[in-house]
Amino acid sequence: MSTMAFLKRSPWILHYDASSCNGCDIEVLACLTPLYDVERFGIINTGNPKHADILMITGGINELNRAVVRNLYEQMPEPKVVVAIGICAATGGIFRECYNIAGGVDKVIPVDVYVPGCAARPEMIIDGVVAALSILEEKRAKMTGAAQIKDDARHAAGEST
Amino acid sequence: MPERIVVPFGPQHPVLPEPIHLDLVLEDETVVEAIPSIGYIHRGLERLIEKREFTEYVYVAERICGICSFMHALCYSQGIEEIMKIEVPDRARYLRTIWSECSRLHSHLLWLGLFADGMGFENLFMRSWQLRESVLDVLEDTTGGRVIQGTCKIGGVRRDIGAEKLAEMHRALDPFEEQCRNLGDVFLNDETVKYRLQDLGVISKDEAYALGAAGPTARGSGVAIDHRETGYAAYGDLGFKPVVETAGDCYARCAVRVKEVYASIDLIRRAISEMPEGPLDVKVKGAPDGEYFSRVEQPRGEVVHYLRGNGTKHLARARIRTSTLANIPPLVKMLPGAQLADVPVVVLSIDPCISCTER
Amino acid sequence: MGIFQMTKTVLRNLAGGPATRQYPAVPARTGPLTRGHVVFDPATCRSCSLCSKRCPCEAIRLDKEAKVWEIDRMRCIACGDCVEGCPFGSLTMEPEYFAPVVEHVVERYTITYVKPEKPAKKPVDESAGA
Amino acid sequence: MQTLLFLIVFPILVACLLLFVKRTTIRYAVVALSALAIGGASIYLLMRYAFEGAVYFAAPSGAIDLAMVAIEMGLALFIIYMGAKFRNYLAILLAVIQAALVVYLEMTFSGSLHAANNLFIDQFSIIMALIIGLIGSLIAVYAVRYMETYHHHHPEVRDRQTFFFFVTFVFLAAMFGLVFSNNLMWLFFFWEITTISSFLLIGYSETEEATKNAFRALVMNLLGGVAFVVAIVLLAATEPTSGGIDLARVLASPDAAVVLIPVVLIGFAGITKAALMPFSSWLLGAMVAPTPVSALLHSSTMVKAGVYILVRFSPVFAGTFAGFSIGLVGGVTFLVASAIAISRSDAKSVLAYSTIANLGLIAACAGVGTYMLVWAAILLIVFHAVAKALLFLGTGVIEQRTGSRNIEDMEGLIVRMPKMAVMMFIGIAGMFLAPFGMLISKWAAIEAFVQVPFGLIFIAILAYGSAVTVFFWAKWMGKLVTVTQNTERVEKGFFEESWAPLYIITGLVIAAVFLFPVISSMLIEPYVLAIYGVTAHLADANVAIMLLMMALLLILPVSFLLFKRTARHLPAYMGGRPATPDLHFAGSLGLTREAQTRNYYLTEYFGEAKLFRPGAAVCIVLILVSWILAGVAL
Amino acid sequence: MNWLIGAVLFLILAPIAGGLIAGIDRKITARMQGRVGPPLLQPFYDVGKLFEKERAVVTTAQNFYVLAYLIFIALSGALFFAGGDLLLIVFAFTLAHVFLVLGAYAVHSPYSHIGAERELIQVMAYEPMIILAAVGFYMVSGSFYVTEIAATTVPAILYLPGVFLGFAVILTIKLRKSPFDISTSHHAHQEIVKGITTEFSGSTLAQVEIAHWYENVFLLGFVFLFFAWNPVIGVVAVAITYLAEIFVDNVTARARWQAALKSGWLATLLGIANLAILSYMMLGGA
Amino acid sequence: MTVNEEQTTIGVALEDLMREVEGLQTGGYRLVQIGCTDIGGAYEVNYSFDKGYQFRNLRLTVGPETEVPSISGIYWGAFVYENEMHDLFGIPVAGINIDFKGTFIKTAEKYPFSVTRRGGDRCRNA
Ligand code: SF4
Ligand code: SF4
Ligand code: SF4
Ligand code: SF4
Ligand code: SF4
Ligand code: SF4
Ligand code: SF4
Ligand code: SF4
Repeated sequence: MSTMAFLKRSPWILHYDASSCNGCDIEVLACLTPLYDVERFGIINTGNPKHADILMITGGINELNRAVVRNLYEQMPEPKVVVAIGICAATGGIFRECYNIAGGVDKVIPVDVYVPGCAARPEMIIDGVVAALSILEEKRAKMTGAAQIKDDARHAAGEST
Repeated sequence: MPERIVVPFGPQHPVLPEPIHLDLVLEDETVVEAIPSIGYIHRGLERLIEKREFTEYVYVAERICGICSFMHALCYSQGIEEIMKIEVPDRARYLRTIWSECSRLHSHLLWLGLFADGMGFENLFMRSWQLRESVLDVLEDTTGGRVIQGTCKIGGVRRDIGAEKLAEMHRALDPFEEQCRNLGDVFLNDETVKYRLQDLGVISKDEAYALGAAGPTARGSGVAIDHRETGYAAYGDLGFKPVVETAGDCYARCAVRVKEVYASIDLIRRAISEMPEGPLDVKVKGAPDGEYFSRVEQPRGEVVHYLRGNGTKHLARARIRTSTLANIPPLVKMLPGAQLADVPVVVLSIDPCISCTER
Repeated sequence: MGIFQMTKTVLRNLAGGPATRQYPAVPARTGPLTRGHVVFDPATCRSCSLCSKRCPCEAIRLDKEAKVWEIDRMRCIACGDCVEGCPFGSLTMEPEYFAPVVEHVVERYTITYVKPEKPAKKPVDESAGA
Repeated sequence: MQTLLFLIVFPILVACLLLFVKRTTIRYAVVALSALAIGGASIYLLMRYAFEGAVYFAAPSGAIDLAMVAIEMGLALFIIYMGAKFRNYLAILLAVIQAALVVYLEMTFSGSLHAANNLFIDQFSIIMALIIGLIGSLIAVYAVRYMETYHHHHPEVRDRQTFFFFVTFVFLAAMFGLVFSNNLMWLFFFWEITTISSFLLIGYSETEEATKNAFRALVMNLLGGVAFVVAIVLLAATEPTSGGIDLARVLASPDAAVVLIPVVLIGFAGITKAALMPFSSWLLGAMVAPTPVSALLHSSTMVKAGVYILVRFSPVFAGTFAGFSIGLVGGVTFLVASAIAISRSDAKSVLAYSTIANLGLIAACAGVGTYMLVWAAILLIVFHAVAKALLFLGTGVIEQRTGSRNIEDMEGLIVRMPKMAVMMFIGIAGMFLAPFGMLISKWAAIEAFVQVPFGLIFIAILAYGSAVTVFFWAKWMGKLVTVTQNTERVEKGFFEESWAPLYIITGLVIAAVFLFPVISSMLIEPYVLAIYGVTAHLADANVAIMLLMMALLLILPVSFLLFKRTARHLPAYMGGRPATPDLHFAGSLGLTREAQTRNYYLTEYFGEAKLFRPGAAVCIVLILVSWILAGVAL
Repeated sequence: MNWLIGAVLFLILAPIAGGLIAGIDRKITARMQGRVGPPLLQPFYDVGKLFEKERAVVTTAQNFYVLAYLIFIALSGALFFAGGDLLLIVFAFTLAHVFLVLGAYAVHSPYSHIGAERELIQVMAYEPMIILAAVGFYMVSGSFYVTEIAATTVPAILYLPGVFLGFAVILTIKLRKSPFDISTSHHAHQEIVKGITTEFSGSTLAQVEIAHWYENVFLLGFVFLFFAWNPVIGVVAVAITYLAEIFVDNVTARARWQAALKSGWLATLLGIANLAILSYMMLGGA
Repeated sequence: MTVNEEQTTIGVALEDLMREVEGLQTGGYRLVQIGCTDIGGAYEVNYSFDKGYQFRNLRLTVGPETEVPSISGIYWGAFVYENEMHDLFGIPVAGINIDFKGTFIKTAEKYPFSVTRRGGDRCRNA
């Protein structure tokens, strides 16, 4: 059981455009580029849920992407956090009242950090990731803790039989 | 005899930032069938017109898409102005032109970056987006928003650009152009880029026209349609010629955009030097009654806002047909025969903007 | 000859050093017009409700009776329309962004403006959270 | 000598007995017991003669010679009859030419048509005998059950199983005869028997295609046969210097130039029988036959006769340009056939091309013929025989069980037929992975070619060829190991007995790696030493490393236990689209589609249509060149 | 006992060296792109992180193959640094890759399979050149043993410039660098998601990464052999070669598989031409 | 050089639609868009064409259930608009070359723009 917490130093993100207007979307991408360079923090945009630790979603939930968002979330190994980028992802934003928008991302999966803004700006997105890191770390601690408990239980069971 | 491979491509896919899905049928890696399907971003904002007054709807129109948000606001505003017979002040027309072209610049640079990313040329992506940031800085300094400008309104614009700022922008144009030309050289001359782009996804001139292709997709095939030729905003005063390439392949579409970057810089330069003085807007009274198909040349081609007022504060109908929707039929024709590795390149070559396509 | 066209850029990048803006060590770049977040001054608001009417996102709610002015930060698109529309200058657009949060935030203010001849200005009870 | 005679005669007796056995169970008993006897006898042979070097036996001739000629005439008549029946006049023509030549030979050179010793045995023959006796007879055992099911699946095919097993055992007998003969006339006799046997077996199902392919095999082999007789005529005509028809004397002939032409002709016969290009098509066509036939033809008999003869004569080829160009025929065949294998999805077709490729490689070694290369060639023969037999038999089982022998349909075999999949896995690994035999042999070949003048050509061929080989085997392996969901197991219920030969052969593939140093030092090295006076062997350190690798491979699966515990199972990545575990997803146009994973066949580069003709053309030219060079040498 | 020391040192030090090289690589790449880039130790953080993640698999079998991949990559590297037979090392190396490919095949997933096919195409593209390079060393030093090749006093590079160039081409494939990062890529997004590693996560992915470190050190060792007659020049040459690879990575678009295959095979032809001339000279000289 | 844009709208009867469209096609017009408007109980379908920035609009008025023929035989690319027409308005279109069968744009509420759509909540402040 390590206490090293590498997780905080190597958060890999998966970005999904739920139903954003592209505004927040391109700002997420802009984070990768030389001026913001989030790789400074060890962040890599993996594009593959199996490799990701942070799910960044822009845009609200609509009829079709509901299942996609859930699917992507489920494909990510624990521990993982969800960062909702932009007010669309928080509440549906300006499109909140559209017939095809069910609301923010939290309608489908638990959201850990909301980054407000329309569009959210690269700096805010960086702040959002930083906020997510401590939550990620908490979840990891809880996870190893749980595993430890399970392990102990197994040992106890093993000894008693 | 190759076997058929069926691959679900998207909606989530690292190369395509927006959700579009393709059912790819491949033989080895050659595409034999690619049926696209969309709908992941459909919000239904056309009906939001029922809930927003026509003046407020500009904010919605801007958020049809965050990349050419200004163009949507412009197209919408021009449509309403046409219906309401509003004469926009000259300075506003020029400012609109400058912001339009800044949007085109940042959009094309963004696209060039994504395109490079699609080809697996990471450094080129980085470089394109680095240059794009200078445009965004200008946009932020002059409008207050990097990607959503919020300066266009019915009857004019909400903000002015001061003389000092204009002069500063003008000074910055030359070095910026040089950087862009260096970047363009890579896209146009690098052998590995050429190898990836030439003879790929070819659409002939006749085909492009018959399929209703728009924007660089049409112009890359030699079809000279560019709505700026109709002289809306200040384009009529500035003189404008569409950029046209004839090969009809991905390289040609890329070349059109590269050269449009240069052209945009030129337009901004001229707009700044010919900037008239005067008011920024006129007061809007009453409500629109009538209909108009407002058309504007976006980075991706012509967008059509069909607006229909009924004399109340709420329009009866706003229908937005964007360039990407028009470019989907050509895309369907381009894909078969390409390699799997080319799929993102071909898809990106029409510069798909799903957000506005699905509204 | 067309091979390695990118060389120039690479060399320039190596020589020139990174272009990165070292956020957060260096504060975020903003301009005077930058639309960050809306700030409300409860001392001057006269409850005219123009802001709430103009807001395209229904982010502002005003309860004239209870003298409560609320802004839902998770709805505001920072368009600035309310700021432009407020006839009393009670709203300003600050260039700093509203920081990321872990829960929805609705800011609620009690309007302290008092109609009488001499408007007393004292900010009271500012509570965040929902 | 009794053992030798036993191995030749006993299968014939069994064959005759089997003509009268109609019940499968009894047939199984007979075949299994005779297999035991034959296998036992070949192992006895090993123990008896392994340390003795070449031993010659003056077997009785005279009457036997006459009988042989009589049988040959009879066979010629049979071919003429069949040719007339199926209107294949080329076969008739070749049979007539051949018969005429034999008659001419007997009439003109009867004086020089005797060998001091008709039979002999040395380490190389022992190896061949082991292959025939163990692998061949195991295939025969397997065939009993297979053929029963075969007729169950193909009611339209006339049930001629008694005949089938008769021919099979005659075939084995002929193979034994072939590798024990010191008299070239005898050798030729057995050679012809194998031709006819394979003709009969390929045409077993009597369909139009089978008949056509059987005739193609016949014609090509007869062509080789004609060359063989011509060679014998030449040898007989130059008896004093060439050594006549006595194999040992020919090999030791003082006048290499004289024997070169006949040996090149015999080499040509070997090329046809070993199905090198341009004669590969007969072996490919032979796929129409029931799978045990393919297994026989590819692993232990027929084509092995072809390369046997090439390797036998390789001391004559060594250092000659004629030999070098025969080697090149092999090399080109190796490269082209390996490449074509990439584009095939039919398992038997892949196996066939791989056989052709490996025979090509053996021929390349034999043609160039340095001591190291001969050493490598014999290694190749051994390892190829075991692994290929396993693969063919496995493919047969899979086909009978799943109804398809397409590699794509073997996807998920590890779930559906785990035991079979593991055996196939081992078989395939045996074909191209370190530390299995085929790879060791290739490695040896590379080390050997480095030291040959112009060996660089072969190095290049080997480098490209083995890369290509990795591609097509690994992708097949990949299909086997894919863990598919929701597929039922279909392994149970298969005739349990037919697993026995598979288990044994699988064991042999693995054992071959561990026994390889023994095989090499006990059989191959002494043989090479006897002929060349020097011998090759692998460095001890390398042998140790290989054994270590093998041990690692065997231990690794144990690590499986480590993974079982805590892992959470996720569905496969489908672009975010919700999908079922068996990969059905919501596609465009409102259709539900299934994601399909298929191998690549790269037909654009490696298609049969693209490569076969050029390859064949090059080989024809090379064969002609070899004749011309042989002529020039004279 | 020298050989044992070499092997053990490799097994212990190679991951450290490999991780550092990866860190330097990422830093330099970032600088070439005008960025700051990650901390030098980032690769270790990444791998550490991966070990902290939950074990998630599509099928348990995938882990088995990846472990085998790691073991055999380490083994071939260890054999190399123990001074073993180059050909045997090359074959062990191929075996390792086949395991990686099988790991991807084991998962019934379209992207994984496409990655596997592409990896095999890559193997097909580079294998001839590696074999040829080994043969080249034999022709120069008269031995296939790394110990003896390394001990030769002749500068191999002077005899084998074509082979070295050819090897540099396939080195690009092996280091998974653009233009030949077709089966999986360390950066820039790819049409096949992550190709061969799409379905690997957590510690399994970490093992792939560690194997890659081993592999890189081994490959650089291979490069060193060309310059082995002078260790100083050798080390410098290795560094320059690696820098050149990073540079090429940053100035090219990704190629299609056809180009990867053709380049690999053309590189081999270059090597063959080199060896042909060499053997002609040796024949002539003899 | 600035071209003046002109927009003309011509009403067209259902039975003349195909003929008119073919006429425009032979006349060298390109298809710009097809769009619908709910005019209360019926739909207006606008087929918009353009040639040298001269905008021509064929306007078809149909009842809610009337089947409209597809023009995708004449303009191949029309399928995107026609599928949209079906999915958003519920207008049946016959014979589309690539028929998504109602899956082109999937919506939470079926035919969100149809004349029969529920509610008349035109005011958000109700
Ligand atoms: S929050 Fe604003 S910018 Fe972001 S996606 Fe939504 S509308 Fe677009
Ligand atoms: S084309 Fe549409 S989605 Fe794309 S940038 Fe323009 S407005 Fe936005
Ligand atoms: S609910 Fe929203 S839109 Fe309505 S009055 Fe309040 S703030 Fe304005
Ligand atoms: S800034 Fe715009 S969105 Fe925000 S409260 Fe004001 S009007 Fe509403
Ligand atoms: S903030 Fe301004 S606009 Fe809003 S209610 Fe108060 S005074 Fe009126
Ligand atoms: S004003 Fe009232 S009645 Fe009219 S639409 Fe709005 S809510 Fe309905
Ligand atoms: S009356 Fe009309 S304009 Fe006024 S709020 Fe209602 S719908 Fe909007
Ligand atoms: S919100 Fe009030 S003022 Fe506006 S339309 Fe509705 S009822 Fe009228």
